[in-house]
Amino acid sequence: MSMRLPKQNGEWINRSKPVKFTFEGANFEGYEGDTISSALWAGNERILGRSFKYHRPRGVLSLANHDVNVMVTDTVDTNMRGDVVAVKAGMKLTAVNTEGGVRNDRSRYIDKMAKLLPVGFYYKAFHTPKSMFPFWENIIRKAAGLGVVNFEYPRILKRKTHRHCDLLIVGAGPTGLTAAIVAAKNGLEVVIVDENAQAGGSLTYDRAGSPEPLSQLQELMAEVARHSNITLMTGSYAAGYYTDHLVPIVRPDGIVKVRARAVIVASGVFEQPPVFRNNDLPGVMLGSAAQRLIYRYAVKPFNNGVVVTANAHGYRVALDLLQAGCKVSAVIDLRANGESGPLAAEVARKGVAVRKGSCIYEVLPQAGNMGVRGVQVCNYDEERAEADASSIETIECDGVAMCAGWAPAAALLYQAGTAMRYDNEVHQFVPNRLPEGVFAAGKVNGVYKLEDRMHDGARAVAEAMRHLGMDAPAVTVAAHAGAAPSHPYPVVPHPNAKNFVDFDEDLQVKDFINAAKEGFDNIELMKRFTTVGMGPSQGKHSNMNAIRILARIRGVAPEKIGTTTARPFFHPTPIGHLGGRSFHPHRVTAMHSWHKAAGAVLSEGGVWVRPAYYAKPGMSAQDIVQDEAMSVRTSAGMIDASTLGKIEICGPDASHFLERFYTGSYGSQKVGEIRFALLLDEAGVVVDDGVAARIADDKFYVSTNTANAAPVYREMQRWLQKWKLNVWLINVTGAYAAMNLAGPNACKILSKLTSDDISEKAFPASHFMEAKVAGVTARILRVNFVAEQAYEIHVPAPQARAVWEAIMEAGAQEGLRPFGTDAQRLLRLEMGNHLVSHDTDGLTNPFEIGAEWALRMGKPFFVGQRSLKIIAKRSVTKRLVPYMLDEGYSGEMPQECNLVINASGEIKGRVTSIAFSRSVGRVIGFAYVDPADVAPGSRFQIRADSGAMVNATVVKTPFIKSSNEGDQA
Amino acid sequence: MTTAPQQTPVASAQQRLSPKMTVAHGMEIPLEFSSAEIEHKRKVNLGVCDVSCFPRFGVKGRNVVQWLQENKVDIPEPNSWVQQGESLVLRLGNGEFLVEDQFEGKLCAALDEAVMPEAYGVYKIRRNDAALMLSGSHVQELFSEICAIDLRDGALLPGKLVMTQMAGISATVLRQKFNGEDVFRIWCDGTYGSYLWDTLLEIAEESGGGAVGLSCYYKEML
Amino acid sequence: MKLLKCPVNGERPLSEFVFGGEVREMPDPNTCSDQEWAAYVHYRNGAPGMKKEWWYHGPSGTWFIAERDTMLDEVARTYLYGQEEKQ
Amino acid sequence: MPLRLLKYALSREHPAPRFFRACEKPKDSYDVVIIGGGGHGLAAAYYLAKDHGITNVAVLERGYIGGGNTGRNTTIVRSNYLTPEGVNFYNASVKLFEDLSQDLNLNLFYSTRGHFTLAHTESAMRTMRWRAEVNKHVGVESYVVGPDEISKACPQLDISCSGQAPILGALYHAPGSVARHDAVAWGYARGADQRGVEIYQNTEVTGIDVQGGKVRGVHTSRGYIATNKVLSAVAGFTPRVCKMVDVQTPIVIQPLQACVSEPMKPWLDTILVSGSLHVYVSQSSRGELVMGSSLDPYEVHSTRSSLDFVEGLTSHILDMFPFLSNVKIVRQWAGMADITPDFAPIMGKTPVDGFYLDAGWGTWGFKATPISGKSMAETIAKDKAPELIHSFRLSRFEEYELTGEKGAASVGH
Repeated sequence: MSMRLPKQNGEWINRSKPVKFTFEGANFEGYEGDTISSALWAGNERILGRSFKYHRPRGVLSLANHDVNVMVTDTVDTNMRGDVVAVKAGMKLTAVNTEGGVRNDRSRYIDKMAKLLPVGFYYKAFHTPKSMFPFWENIIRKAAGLGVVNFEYPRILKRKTHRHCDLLIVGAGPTGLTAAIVAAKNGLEVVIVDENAQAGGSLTYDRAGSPEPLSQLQELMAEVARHSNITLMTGSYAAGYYTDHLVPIVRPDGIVKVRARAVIVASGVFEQPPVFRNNDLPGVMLGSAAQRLIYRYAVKPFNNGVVVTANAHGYRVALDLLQAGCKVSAVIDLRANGESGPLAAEVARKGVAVRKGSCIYEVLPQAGNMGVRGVQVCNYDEERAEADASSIETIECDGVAMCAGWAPAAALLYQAGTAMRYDNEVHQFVPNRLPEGVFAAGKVNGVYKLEDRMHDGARAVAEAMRHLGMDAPAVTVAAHAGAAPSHPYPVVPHPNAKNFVDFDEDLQVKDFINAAKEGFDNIELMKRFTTVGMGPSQGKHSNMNAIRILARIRGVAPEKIGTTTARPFFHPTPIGHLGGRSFHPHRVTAMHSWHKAAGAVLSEGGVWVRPAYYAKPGMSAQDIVQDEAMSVRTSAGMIDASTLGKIEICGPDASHFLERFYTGSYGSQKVGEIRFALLLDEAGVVVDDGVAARIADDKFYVSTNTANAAPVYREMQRWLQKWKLNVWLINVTGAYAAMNLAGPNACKILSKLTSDDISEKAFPASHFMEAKVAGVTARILRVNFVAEQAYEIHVPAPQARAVWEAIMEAGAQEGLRPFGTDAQRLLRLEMGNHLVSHDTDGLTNPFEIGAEWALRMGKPFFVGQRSLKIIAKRSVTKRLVPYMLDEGYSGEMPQECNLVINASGEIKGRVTSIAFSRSVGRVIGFAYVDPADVAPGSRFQIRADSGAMVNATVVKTPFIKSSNEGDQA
Repeated sequence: MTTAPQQTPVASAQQRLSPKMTVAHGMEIPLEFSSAEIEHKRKVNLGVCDVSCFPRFGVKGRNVVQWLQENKVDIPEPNSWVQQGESLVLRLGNGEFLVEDQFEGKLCAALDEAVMPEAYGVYKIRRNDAALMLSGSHVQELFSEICAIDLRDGALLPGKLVMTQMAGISATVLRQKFNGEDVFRIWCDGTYGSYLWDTLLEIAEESGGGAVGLSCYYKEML
Repeated sequence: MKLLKCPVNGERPLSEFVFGGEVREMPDPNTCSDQEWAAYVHYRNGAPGMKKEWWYHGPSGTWFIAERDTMLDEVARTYLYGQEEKQ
Repeated sequence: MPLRLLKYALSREHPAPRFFRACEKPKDSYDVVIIGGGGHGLAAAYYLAKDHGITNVAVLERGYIGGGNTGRNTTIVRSNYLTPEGVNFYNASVKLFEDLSQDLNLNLFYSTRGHFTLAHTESAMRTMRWRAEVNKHVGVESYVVGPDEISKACPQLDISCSGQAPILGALYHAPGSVARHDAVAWGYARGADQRGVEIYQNTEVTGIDVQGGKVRGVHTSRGYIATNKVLSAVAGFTPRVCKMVDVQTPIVIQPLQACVSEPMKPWLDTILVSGSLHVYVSQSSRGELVMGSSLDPYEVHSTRSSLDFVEGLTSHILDMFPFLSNVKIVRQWAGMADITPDFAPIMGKTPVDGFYLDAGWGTWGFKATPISGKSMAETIAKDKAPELIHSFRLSRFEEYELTGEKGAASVGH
């Protein structure tokens, strides 16, 4: 039997577009515009899902994105929320978290064992004997969780965009729409969002059987359409509030990050379920859910229902049910005095029996809890929250609409830092102190009457305008009059429980009482112990009742209990939306396409992508690296060194600046000379090294390690401000490309391309010159980092590739080949040069790496100097030494970071660099060792991965035979 | 001796598109990526054009304003720009300037040759900008995805420039009138050029835009 | 994301900035004791309050000072180093 | 079903007593006052009573117990640190954790799942080996594994990380575990309470009375309490408490954020951490993915959430697990972390006699809860810090003897 109603004015479904789909193997037909739940309900399917803990059948509860017991999978996607996800043709749906289907779920036995599973039961058992815990844990893990993740699900790219506006309005109900219109008339640029597929809020469903709300909505929408400065986004929810009015709006196709100058939260309220036995059966739903079914989807909630209420809304719902052709067997009003006024009169006129001072004692289930067969109604003592079981009367029905009150949808307000207070006039938390630029209006602000809500929207706009520095008249809104829209304690005790407070987590009233008994009588502790509000609906229908129950247990006002913290997100938000299109910035050098064409295998160094080595068919990476290095030793090789940081220090105080910044001496440096530049932090830790070339009296050209260009430049800028020197810093890291031509034939090759004399004699090591290379003005630095004969050629980036190619061509005869960073690491090792952050770590001081020679301790000041004076008084605990393994060593090759272990088995240091050098014919490296073992010839032991001890001998650097000088000191 | 033209910083990213190249201001630069018709369509939606070939001159220092004035350069307010003849003069923050000659501009060459007396304490800044030109109906959509700040007309005012982050890297942006239409100019460090180019194209292509060559904007000049 | 106002470039999202720590007076390295120096290097004024901090606007390379309440994460004012009085 | 649960089904009245008494009015004096009712403070109280027979102890908690970082962390327990001192210390904690459910007679869901620290770069691989070698040296089961072994333990992981940061290997740490963090605090609270310790919630310390360099008492929102020994165990609030006694520390406060997905059936059996991607993730017994990232980049004394964090984290999670595109994040939150310059805690005595510090726990405090409690209890009882925590002393900064944990600057959760 179909529950579909004839056309309802304003309905959201498109009857010309039927949609066929299956649920749990059965065929269903809905319409475009239906949600999964509404289409199923229209097809008279009531068992839409099973609850998380007890596996009880569940149906429609809110139809407002917190029916988390109705989660389905279409085999591709999982945990799809039936109450809000649109139904699509061809969907093959099943409920998640069942064993054997939603009707015959084998896990339903758990419901019968509920008594064995008291609140927090998992803390109380399963841990003894200890050996059994993994067994129980496995069972518990499998029982937990909802849907099964589809590992084949594609990574979906969602756009994330920014949007700026004067005013963001969250919620496009009558309050929000009115606010938008008023703001737009005042010239503000407005973005208004609503999570529902269509705007209108309560006007779309809460009608009390009258056509009036729909025409009011149509008027508002027509007015909105007239303003080009209003952007209305429906099907879009505000997921959270972040500092300085940043609100991400989640839409089906992505996220819009709205940065507003002011925000009005007109997000309304969530209807709250009264608590009574079996209030979770399929067919028992919130009054607003019944209204949504009727007016949005033209679906009859049930045929013969009762309304249990504690406010005027229940009477409106009764009228809507009647309008839809439902029989309403009774309106059961918790309040002793019931409702008076026109609504009550209208309900009475329509012949509906009203029972004041009554409650539903329990809902009578159909077999297997599959639905409702009736309700037991009895007298209710509102003050004491007691049901008089002696007065029970049974009413037959197949559905219940619940209308006991509301909780504010105040998550964004909380996140913005709003202090809320409990208002006894409306029995609801309302904003007390709002943060700057954030305003609340409508029901979330405790304003219920329709005209008042619209006024309240206008009032909020006026306040927002004043916040924005505009003039706006004060708008006053009438205080709430009459009965409270929410009942202070809509809870009916029952000895057999199953009176649910939290439908996500299957929590009953007694769970709260027992948690309090165990000492968890503070709302946050109670939340954690019972897990109330921690399910996917995040307490939207449970937190308020939990607060009311705890307040009652402790005998205090709800305000004293406070609320739990509302964290983002307002609704669970997909990872794909949040991750979106991600950006992975990286830098490439001017020679990048040359490298790729030459077969370079690229690696990342900081933000740079650069060649590790150049692949050769049929050769292992290891062999290639040895070959590349060998060519530097025997003839010549060239590496793209563009990734080095390059900074120009200009101005009359340039040398003075360097003297303070680096450890060395630069005042006496002659133009054309290069000096080592060692940088420490204030604690005396080595953070960078490079060279400083004096290219003019008032100009130095300084290099830094690849990864440090930006931070070193930044620190230079900062120190410069403090020191107030006449210095100008220019970061030319990207403007200059660099290539290091190295090897015995380097001079010969380079000479072919320059008319300047670059011979060893005319242009010795540690010198700088400007010369034309292949017709391009180049800065050439003699830096012996990878080889004795090496020319670091810096040229403007746009010309670099041409220069690189010219050199490669010029060197073809000599067998010049490019090398990558892997060979460079080996080459510098052979030269005895350590690498900062490879051979040092975050605590290394210069004494530990034998860099005393680079310190000019006699200078008046340099960064880190004062700390070094303190450190110098202490004994060094480890020192970096160059070492070799024994000749012909063929055992297990130690790895970098293997430990240096002394005879008594203590850790004395570690290997920081190790490699076989074909040039030296030995395995060489750097290691930290006991300071007692640093003399050349000292022996120490390295423990390899397998535990094997490998002998090593301390040696002098450079490892390779030098033609002229000794080590770098 | 090489006579090879200079290379645009975006070259490695453009390679896969096999553009028809030309040499402008000594730099090899894409002239056309596709037919004029297709490029025009792209440009209407969202055209991305590499104009790195324009000559540029950067300078900073103690008396930079005085020096520029003496060399007959109009001085804009901080974070603003002025068009001087066929050249743009950008003032990046307070004390740094970037001059860019458009097709016919000669200012950079003149400044390059101008004397920089030591006493002035002004220093030339070697630059390697990836310089792009964007226009079309979807530009703001693109900006909204790669930039957190408002670059719409009401926020990025004529004559103003903005140094901000785009797709995670530092960039300078301004809006200029060009042949009667609004175009946006973006400058970033050349070593990020290929990355930015690829990122912009990926997004532009989703809205019917794409790479356009120099001829799309500068037909008459070429 | 929080907004921060660079005195040169105006209000920008925090992602454009690098935090440079609290502004701290360096003791005279020539006259201070080892202990005073070690305290300067290692110890921080970690309690919440209104603090003067270094911030760096990356795209423009601008260091400036922000006076920020570290409890509320609210910035009272920003200015270039040494130009406190001009603001 | 275990028989233990039967009594709940059989009795009319809920048969469980309070975990801890509701204390309202503190006594005039205590032997020891502990500031901070998180895991650390409660554990210290528990071991003071249990190991040293000191039961005249008050624990003062500003909010509710376990409400600070104890309830905000991502519950990972491990000992695969870099320095021998670090490994030994955390290993002692792991050992205590392993028997803690039985010791406290509360199921803490201590679940040993194995822990992989993924390396995406050569330098990260080096650090993994370094840690593995030190761990092995001290007898902790950690070793470097290749991509194949990672895939075997977590076949769903995209080893190429969507091509953005291919995984080269990992440090595997067999004892890596997760536990129910709240329960740890509750268990210690119950154990301490049963032994006579008094726990005061909603009780703020407003000042510490120091005379002649010695602690004399504390001023609280419930009045003055005389005592000669005060332990500060207040992650996120250490600088404020230290200011009360004029003790300088290097600690700055930075928020650390985390988030949790909706529940799904179990598929992620191990704990994964990636320093390069700033991600750590495990799946809880409820079926939720619990995820965290690196610290927020500047000092803030509040627990506000940021969108940047969750955007960055999810983007990296997708690099690792592309199929999670439509799995939803339910909730994000933040804690305030005490950050030290060498990524190690500060424990032990201070220049003020009777003022003990258990601080600087950064992002790694939960895993140390049992051993820090035990060590601080001993320090207080004997007025001398045990050797195990010697390298974490406050004076190390003035002595330029920072711990070596700074050597491996990677995410340390």
